[in-house]
Amino acid sequence: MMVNAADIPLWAAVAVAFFLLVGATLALIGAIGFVRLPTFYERIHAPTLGTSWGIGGIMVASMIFFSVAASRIAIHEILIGIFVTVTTPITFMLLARAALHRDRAEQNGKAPDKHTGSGSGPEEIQDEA
Amino acid sequence: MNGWTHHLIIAPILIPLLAAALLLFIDERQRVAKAMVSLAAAIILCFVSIVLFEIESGPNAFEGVYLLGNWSAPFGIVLVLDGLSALMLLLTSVIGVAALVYSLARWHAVGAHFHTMFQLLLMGVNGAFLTGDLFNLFVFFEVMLAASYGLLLHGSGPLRVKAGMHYIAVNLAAALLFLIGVSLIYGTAGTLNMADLAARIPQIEPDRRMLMEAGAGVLGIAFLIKAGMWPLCFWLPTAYSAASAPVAGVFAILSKLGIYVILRLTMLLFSDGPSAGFGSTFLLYGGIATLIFGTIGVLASQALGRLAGFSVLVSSGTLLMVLGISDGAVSSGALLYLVSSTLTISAFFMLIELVERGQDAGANVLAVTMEAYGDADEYEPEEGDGVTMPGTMAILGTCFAACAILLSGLPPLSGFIAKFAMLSAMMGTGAIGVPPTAAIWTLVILVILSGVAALISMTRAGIRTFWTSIEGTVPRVLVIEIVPVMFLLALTLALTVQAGPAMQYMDTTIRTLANPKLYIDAVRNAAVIPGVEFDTGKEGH
Amino acid sequence: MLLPFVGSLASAFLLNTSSRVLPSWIAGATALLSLLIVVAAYPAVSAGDALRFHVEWIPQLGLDFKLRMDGFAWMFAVLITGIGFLVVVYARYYISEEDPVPRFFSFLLAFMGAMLGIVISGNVILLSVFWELTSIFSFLLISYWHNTAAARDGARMALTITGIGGFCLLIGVLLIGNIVGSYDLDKILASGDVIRGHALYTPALVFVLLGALTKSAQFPFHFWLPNAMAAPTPVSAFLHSATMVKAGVFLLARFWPALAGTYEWFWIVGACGIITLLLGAYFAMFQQDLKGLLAYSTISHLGLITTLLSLGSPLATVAAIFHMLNHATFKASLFMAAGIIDHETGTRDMRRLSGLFRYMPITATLAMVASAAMAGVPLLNGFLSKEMFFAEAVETHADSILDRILPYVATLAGAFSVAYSLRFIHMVFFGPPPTKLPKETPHEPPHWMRFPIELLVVICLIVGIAPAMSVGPFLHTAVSSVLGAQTPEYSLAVWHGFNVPLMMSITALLGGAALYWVLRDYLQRCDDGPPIFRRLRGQRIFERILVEVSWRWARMAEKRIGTRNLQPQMRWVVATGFFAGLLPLYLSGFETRPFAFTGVDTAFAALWALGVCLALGTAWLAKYHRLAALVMLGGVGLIVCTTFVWLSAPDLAITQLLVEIVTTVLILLGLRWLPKRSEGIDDTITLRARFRRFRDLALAVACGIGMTFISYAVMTMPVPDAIANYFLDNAYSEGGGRNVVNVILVDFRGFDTLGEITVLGVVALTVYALLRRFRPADDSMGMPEQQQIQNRFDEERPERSAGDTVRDYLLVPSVIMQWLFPIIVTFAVYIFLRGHDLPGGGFSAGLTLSIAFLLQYLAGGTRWAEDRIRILPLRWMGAGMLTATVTGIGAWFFGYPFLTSHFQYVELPLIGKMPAASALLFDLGVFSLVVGSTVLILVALAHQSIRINRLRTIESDKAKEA
Amino acid sequence: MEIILSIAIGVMTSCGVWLILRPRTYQVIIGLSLLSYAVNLFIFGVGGVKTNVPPILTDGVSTSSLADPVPQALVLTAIVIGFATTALFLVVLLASRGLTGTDHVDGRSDPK
Amino acid sequence: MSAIIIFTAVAIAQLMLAAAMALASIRMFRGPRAQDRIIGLDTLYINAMLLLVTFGIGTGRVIYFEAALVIGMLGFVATVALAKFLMRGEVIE
Amino acid sequence: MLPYPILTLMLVLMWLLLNGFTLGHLLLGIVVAVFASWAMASLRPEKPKFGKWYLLPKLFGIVLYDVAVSNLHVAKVILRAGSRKHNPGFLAIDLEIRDHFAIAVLAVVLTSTPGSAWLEYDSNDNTVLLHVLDIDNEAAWRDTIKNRYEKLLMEIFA
Ligand code: NA
Ligand code: NA
Repeated sequence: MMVNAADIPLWAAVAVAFFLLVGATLALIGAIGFVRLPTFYERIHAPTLGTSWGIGGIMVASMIFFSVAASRIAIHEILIGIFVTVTTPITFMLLARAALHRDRAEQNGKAPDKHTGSGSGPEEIQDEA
Repeated sequence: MNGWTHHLIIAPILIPLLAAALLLFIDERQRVAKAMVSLAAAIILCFVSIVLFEIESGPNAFEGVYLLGNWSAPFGIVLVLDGLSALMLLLTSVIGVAALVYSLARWHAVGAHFHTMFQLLLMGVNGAFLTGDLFNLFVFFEVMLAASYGLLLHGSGPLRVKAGMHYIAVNLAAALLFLIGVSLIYGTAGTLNMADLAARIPQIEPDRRMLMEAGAGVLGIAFLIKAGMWPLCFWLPTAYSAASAPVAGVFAILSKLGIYVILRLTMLLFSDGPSAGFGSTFLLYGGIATLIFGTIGVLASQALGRLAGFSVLVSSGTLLMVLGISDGAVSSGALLYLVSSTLTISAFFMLIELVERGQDAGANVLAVTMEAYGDADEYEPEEGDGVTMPGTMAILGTCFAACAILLSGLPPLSGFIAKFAMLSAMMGTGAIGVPPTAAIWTLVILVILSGVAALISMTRAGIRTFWTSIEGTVPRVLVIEIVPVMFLLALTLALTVQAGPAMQYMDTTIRTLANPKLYIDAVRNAAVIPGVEFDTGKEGH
Repeated sequence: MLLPFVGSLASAFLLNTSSRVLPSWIAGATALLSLLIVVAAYPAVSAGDALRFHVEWIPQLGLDFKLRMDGFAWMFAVLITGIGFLVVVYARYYISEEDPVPRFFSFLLAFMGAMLGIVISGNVILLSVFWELTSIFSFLLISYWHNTAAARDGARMALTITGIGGFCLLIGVLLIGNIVGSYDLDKILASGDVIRGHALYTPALVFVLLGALTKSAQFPFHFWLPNAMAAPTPVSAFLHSATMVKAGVFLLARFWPALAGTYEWFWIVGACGIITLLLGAYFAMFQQDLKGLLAYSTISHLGLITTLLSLGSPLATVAAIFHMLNHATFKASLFMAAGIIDHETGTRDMRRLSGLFRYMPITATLAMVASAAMAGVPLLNGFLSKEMFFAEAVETHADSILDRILPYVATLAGAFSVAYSLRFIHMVFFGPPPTKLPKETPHEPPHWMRFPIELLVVICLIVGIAPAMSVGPFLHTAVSSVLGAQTPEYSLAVWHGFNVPLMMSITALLGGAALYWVLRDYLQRCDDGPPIFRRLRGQRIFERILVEVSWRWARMAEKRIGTRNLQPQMRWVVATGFFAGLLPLYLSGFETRPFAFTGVDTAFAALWALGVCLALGTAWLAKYHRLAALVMLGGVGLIVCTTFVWLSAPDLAITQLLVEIVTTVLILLGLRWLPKRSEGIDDTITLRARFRRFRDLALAVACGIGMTFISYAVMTMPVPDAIANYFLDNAYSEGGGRNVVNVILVDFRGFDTLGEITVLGVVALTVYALLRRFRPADDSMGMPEQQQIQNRFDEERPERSAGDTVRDYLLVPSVIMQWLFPIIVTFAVYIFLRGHDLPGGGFSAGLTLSIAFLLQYLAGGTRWAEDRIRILPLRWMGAGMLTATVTGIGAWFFGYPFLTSHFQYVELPLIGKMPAASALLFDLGVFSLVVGSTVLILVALAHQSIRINRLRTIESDKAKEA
Repeated sequence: MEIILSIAIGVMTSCGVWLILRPRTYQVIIGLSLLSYAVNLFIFGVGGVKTNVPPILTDGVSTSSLADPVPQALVLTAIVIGFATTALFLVVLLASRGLTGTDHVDGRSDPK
Repeated sequence: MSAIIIFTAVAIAQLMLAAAMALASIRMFRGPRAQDRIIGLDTLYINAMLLLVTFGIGTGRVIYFEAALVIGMLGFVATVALAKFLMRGEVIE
Repeated sequence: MLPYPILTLMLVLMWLLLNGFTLGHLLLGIVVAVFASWAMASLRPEKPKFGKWYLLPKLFGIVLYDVAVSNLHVAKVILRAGSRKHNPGFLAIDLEIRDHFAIAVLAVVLTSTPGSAWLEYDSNDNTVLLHVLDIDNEAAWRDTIKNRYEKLLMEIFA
C-alpha cells in the first residue's frame, strides 16, 4: 500500500505534524536528559519520555496519517506502542537492579541497602570491562 | 540424457543432502544405522558419478545443463556438467567413499554428527563443481567450508581447535573477499551466470571492465586462499595435519576445488576477448612461490602430517604454475597430475594415522582428549568392529613406499606419468623444436626439485617410521582402514596402466575448456520445459 | 619377450611363505627360465635385426610400451639373467633363516625385471621408467638388513643420488624428445647428427650424463657405491658389479651413436672416466673392508669403461663393451667369494683375516683366478679387454691434455689394480692362521654355494684363453648393434705381439707388485681409506650437505617465509586482497569519479556520522571494554538496518535486525567464558609492537580508502542491462509473489537458499559437536563473581535461601516474557505467511520463533525452559532440510527440473482467493531449519553453564572424597 | 547518498580490518562482524542506491523504477551465512580459550 | 499544502530523532558504566524505530512498519540479555 | 481446547490488526491464535486471577493520564536541570498484592511512567525499592502508589 501525502485534508496534516513533532520532541528531550542527568538512577528516567508519549505521539501521527489517507482504519501502530510499553520496562528494571547490585558489591557511594529507602545516587565510577 | 536421466546432473548434490537430512533423524547412539545410511549414500553417489563420467567420456560427450527451477539462463541458477566437472565429481566421490569407509573404524564415533557433516561436505564440493553461477558457487563454497570447519574440529583437542580457528578466520576473510568480488562483477556486468558473464565481457565498456577485473582479482584471492597459494597458505599444513585422518583424506579434494574454479573461470572468462590472459602472470609467480614454499616445507617437516600438508602445497603450486603458463597440452597433463596427486595425498593422509598409531603419537592425543574432556554423556570410541590385518607392517610399508613414489614422481605410478605428461608438453615431444623458455626451465627444475625433496623427505620419514622404531609395536590396523588406502593407491596404479585413455580424456576436456563458446552456447541455449496450463494455475514457465 | 620380465615380477610378489627353500626355488626357476628365453632369442638377434614388441601406452605423449632387443641388449640380458640365476643359487645358502627370505628374492627378482627393462626398452621414457625402478629396488635391497644404520644410510644415499640422476636422465631424454620429436629409441639412434647439431644438445647431453654417471658411480658421484656395501653380498654381486652400476655405462654405450663424438662428450665423459679410473683404483688399495676394496675397484673399472666410451672411437667402444662383460664375470665371482669369507669368518676386515687358504683352498683358488683376471693377468679375460684399453689409450683421439696423459694414467691405474688384487689374495689367504675371528674354524661353504663362483671363473678362463671362439660371436652381435655401420675390424687374440700395450701391461704388473710390497706393512696397520683422502670422505660431505640443505636450511627458510601464527596470515590475506582489487585498476589506468555530495539526505548523513563514530568506538574498545564494544557494535548494526530501510530494502532490515539480536545474545553467552581483561596489565609496548600496530593501522586505513573508492565508483555506475529487470518483470506473473526479493530467494534462486540454510545447519551441528567437548579454562570454571556475591548474600540471611535474589530479580520480567511467548509465536507466523508478497519470509520467521524460545530460556533459565518446552532442534533441522529438498524434488513428478515452483490461486469458501505456491512449502523448510539451527546453537551454548555446574559438583565431590 | 554509504563502508572496513589483525580472539570476532556489515552494504550498494522504491510490486507502478532486488537477495544470503559463521567462530574461540587458557589467537599465554 | 506540512514535520522530526540518537550514543561512548551504555543502546533502538515510523509517514508506505514492529517487539531482547549479563555474569543459567 | 481464552482473543485481535480485517484472516487468525495459546499452555504460567476485570480500562485511563503528566514534569526537570535542582531519591514500599501478574502490571506502570523506576522486588517481605527522580513529597508518592494503583490492581486481580 502506498499513499500520497498530498491527498489528505489539511486538518489531518496539521494533526499529523503536531503529534509527530510532539513525539519527536519528547524523544529528544528524553535523550537530552539521558546525557545531562548526573547519576545512573536519574538517567533511567529520561528515556521513558521517548518510550511513553514520545512513541505515543508518533504512533498517533502515523495512525491518523494512514487512516485518513487510505480512508480506512489503520491502527496497527498501536501494536508497536503496546509492545514498547510492555517490553521497555523489562530492560530498565533488569538494568537498574543490576546497577544496584554492582554498586552494592563495590560499596560504591550511597547505594541503598535493602529496606533503607534513603540515599541518593552513588558516585560515578568508570567501568572496567 | 532425457527425462529422468537428466536429473542425474543434480543427483550429486541431492544425494548427500537427503542423506544428511535423514541422518538428522537417526539418534546419535544408533551408530550402525547412521553409518549404513551414510555409506549407502556415498556409494550411490559414487555410482552416479561413474555414470556421469561415463557419459562425459563417451563419444557423445556434451555440456549437460540443468536449469534449476526451470528458469532459463542467466536468470535462474544453472548446473553445468562437462568433462571437467564430471572428472572432479568422480574424484570426489571415490575419495569420499574411501574416507568414509576408513572413518567407520573409529573416527566416526569420536564426536557428534560426523556423517551428517561428511555428507554435506560432499554436497558442497559437488555443488561447487557443478554450478554455473558465481553466487551459487559462493553458497556451495560456504556449504563446503562450513562442513569442513565441523569436520576439521571433529574430535576436538587443542591442536585441532587452534588449527581450526586459524582455518576458520582465514576462510571467513576469504568469504568476505568472495562476496566483494562477486558483487563487483554483478555491479559491473549485471549478471551472475558464468556463461552469460563470459559472453558479456566483450561488450562491457572499458571503465566497467576495469572494475570487473578488479572484482575478478579479489575473487581470485578467495580461491587462491582455498588452493593454498603462497603467501595465503600458511594455515593449510597445520589445518590438514591437525584434522583426523579420514577428514584430512577428504580435505585433499578441497584445495583442488580452488584450483578447479580458477581453471574454470580463467578458461571461460579470460581465454580470449579483451580481458584475455588476466592474472596469468600472477598465477605463474604465485605458483612458483607456492611450489618453492611447499618444497621447503616438505623438507622441513618432521611430522608426517605436516609433510603431507606441504605436499598439498607442492601440488597446488605445480598446478598454479601450469595455469599461469596456460598452455593446452600442459594443462591436460596438469589435469592428470591433479587427479593423481589428489588420490595420493588423500591416501597418504589416511595412511599416516595408521603408521603413527604404531608410534602411539596420534593415539595418545586422542586418548588425552578423551580422558580429559569426555563427559558423562560421551561414548568411548570402540575399536572392535572390524578385522585386523595380518602382515600389517608389510602392507603399511608397501603403501608408504607407494606414497613416496607417487609424491616424488618416481616411476612407475601415476605420479610419474603425470609429471612426465606435463614436462613432455613443456619440453618434450609436445613442444618439438620449441626451445624451453626461462619460465619453462624454472618450472621444470622446480617440479623436479620438488620431487627430489619429496624423495628425500619421504625416505627420511619412512626410515624413521618403519626401520628405526625402538619398540617396533605393530599398530592395530583394521581391514576397513587399510583397504581404502590400498584402494586409492590401486587407483593410481590403474591410472598408470590406463594412462592412454586417461590422457585422451584430459585432452578432450582441456580442448573443450579452451573453447568457451561451447560452454556459453550450451548454457544460453538450454531450453526451459514449456509450461502446461492447468485449470487453475500453471506449472513451469 | 615380455614373459620373463612380467613373470619375475609377478612371481616375486606372490611369495609369502616362511620357508626359504620355496622362494629360492621359485626365484631360481624364474631366473633360469628368463635366461633360457633370452638365450633362445639369440638366433633372431644375431641375424642382425632387433626383436621388437610394442603395446600402446600413452600414444598422445609418445610413450609406448616398446621393447627392443638388439645384440647389445641381448648381451646384457644374458648377463642379467645369467648372473641373476647364479646369485639366486648363491643367495639360497647365503641368506639366513631368520631373515625374511621371500622379501629378499622378491626384491631381487623385481630388480632383475627392472634391469632387463632398462636394457630392452625401445622407448627412452620407458627406459627412464625402468631406470628409476632399479634405483627403488636397489634401495630396498641395500637396506635389506634395515636394522643396521649403515644399511639404512647407504641405501638412502644410493637412492638419493641415483634417484636424482634418474630425474636428470628424464629431463635429458625429454630434451632429446624435443629435438628428435620422438622418444622412440630407433628414431633417436638414427638422428645422431640432428641431435649433435641442435642448440639443445649440450643441456640434453649434460642431463643424460648426470643420469649415467650417477648410476655408474663415476666421479664426483662415486661415493654412494662403497656405502651401498652394507647390502647383503649377493646383492652386491648382482647390483654393484654385474648389473645396476653397469646401467650407467650401458646407457653411455646405448646413446653412443646419438650423443658421442663431440668435443663436449669427450671432455665431460673423459674427464669423469679418467679421474674415476685413477681415484677408484687408488682408493681401492687402501680399503680394509673386502667389499670396500671390491667396490672401489668396481668404480675404477667403470671409470675405465667410461673413459673408453668417451674416446668416441669405434674400437674403444668395442673394448668398452667387452670389458663390461669381463668385469661382470670376475667381479661377481669376487663379491661372492668375499661373501663366503664373510659368511665363514664373520668379518670382512682384511687386518683380521689371514691364512685362510688352509681352511678353504678351493674358494681361495677361485678367488685367486678371479682377482688375477681383475688385475689383468694374461690368459684371463680381464687381460684382453685391458690390453684393448691400453691400445686405445695410446692412440690419439681428440688432441688435448686428457688425451696425452691417458697412457700414463692407464698404466698407473693398472699398477694400482695389480696392487689391490695382490693385496686381496695375499692378505686374506696367505700368512699365519687368523686369530680371534668372530666365527671359529672357517671351512669350505656348501658346494652349491661355491658353484656360481666356479662357473664364473671357468668363464673367465675360457674367455681369457680362447676369446674368439667363445665370446667372439656374441660380442660381435653386441658391438655391431651399437656401432652399426661403424663396426670396426678388431681381433680377439691373446697374443698381439710385443707392442706398446703389452709393455704397459708388464709395467703395470711389475709396478703393482712392487707397490704392494712397499706398502704391505702400512696397509696391514693403517685405518680404512687412503691417506689424506681418508678425512675427505664424499659420503660425509654429502650427508653434511644433505642435512644442512634439506633440514636446517629448509627449516630456517620455512620459518622465514612461512608462519604458524594467525596475525601475519590475516595480514597477508588482507594485503593480497587489497592489491588484487586495486592493482588491476591501477594497471589499466582506471580513473575514479570525483566525489559528489549532492542529493544527500541530512538525517541519513547524520545517522552515518553516528555510525562511523560507533564503528570507530567499537574498534577502539574491543580490547579492554568488551561489553562496551558489543554494545557499540549493536549500535552500528542498528544503523545498518536503518540504512536498509532508507534505501528500499525492508526485507534486509528485518533480517539484519533479527540476526543482530541473536548474535548479540550469542556473543554474550560466550563472553562469560573469556578471561578477565583490564587495561594496563600487558601494556608494555615494545618498539616492534608499535611498528606492527602502525603497519596494521596503515593497512586498515588503506583498505578502507580503497573500499570507499571502489564502492563509490561502482555505486555511481548503474547496473547495465541487468538480470534484475527480468526478475522485476516476472516475479508476479511467473513466480506468483509481489515481494521480488522473496521470490528470488525461494524461487528464481531458491537453490542458493537451500545452500544457505544448509550452511546454517552444518554450523549448528558443528557448534553442538564442539561444545559437547567444551571445557572452560580454569579461571572461568568458577561461578561468575556476581552469582557468588548474590548467593552469599542469600545464604547469610536466615530468612532467605540461595537463589532468592535471582528469583526476585526475574520475577516481574519473567511474567512479561512468558506472556510475550504466544505473541511472538503469532508474530512469527505472520512474518512467515506474508513473505511472498511483503517483507518477511521463512528465515525471518524462523529467527523470530527462535527468539521466542530464547526469551523463555532467559526468563526462566535452562532447566525451567526445558521442563516446559521440549524443542528437538535436530528434528526441526532434519524436517526443514527434508521439506525443502522434497519440495524441490516434487517438481520431477511433473516433469520439471528441481525446485520448479508451482503456484496457483485457490478459491476457498468464505475466505476467497488465496495464493498457494509450492515455494511456500519450500519456505516452510527454510523456516523449520532456521528454527532448529538457531535454537541448537543457543541451547548448546546455554547448556554450558549447567554443564559446568555439574562438572564443578563432581569435582568438588571428588575433592571431598580424597 | 552514494558518498555517505561509500564512506561508511570504508570506515567500517578500516575498523574491521584493524580488528581482525589484532591478537585477541574477541577483537577478531568483532572485526569480522564489522567487516560483514561493510561487505553487506557493499553488495547492497552495487545495485545502485535508491530511496523509497523497494522491490515490492504494486499494481500500477512501473517495475523499471524499483530498486535492484538481486543484490538484496544476495545480501540476505550473505547475512545468513555471516550469522552462521559468526556463531561458529565464537564457539571455536571459546573452545580455544578453554583448551589453551588464553584468548590469544595463537594460543599464546604471554602478553605480546 | 498538506504535503508541505507533513514533509516539513517529518523532516524536522527525523532530524530531532537523529539528534536523539546522537545523544544516546554519546552515553554509549561516555558510559561511564556498562549499564549506561546498555541503556544508550536501548534508547538508540527506540529512536531508530521512531525514525522508521516517520520514514513511513514521509514515504506513505506501510512496508517499513514491520521493521519498526520488530524493533518494538524484539529489540529489547538484546538489552535484556546485556542486563542479565551484568547482573548475573551469565545470560542463561 | 482453549487454555487461555482472553489471550486467544487478544491474539486474534493482534492478527487482525496486523493483516487487516477479512473473513479469511479472521479464520486464519483464530487458527494461529489457538495454536499460539497451546504453545503458551506448555509454559504452564501462573494464570492471572481476574476479579473486577472491567476496571481495566479505568486503570488504563489513569495510567495514560499520569504518564502524560509525568512526561511534562520530567521534561521540565530535564530542560532546567541547571537552574533548579531536583531531588532524586530511593523509596521502599511494602506491597500488599501478591499476584505475580498484578505485580508485573504495577512494575510496568511505574517504570513506564517517567520519574519513577522499579529497582528491586523482594518476595520474602513483599517490598519493592523504587527510584524517584524528584522526591519532593515522599508521602505523596507512597499514597499514589498504594492507593491509586495498588488498590485498583487488587480489585482487578482478585
Ligand atoms: Na539464607
Ligand atoms: Na519510569
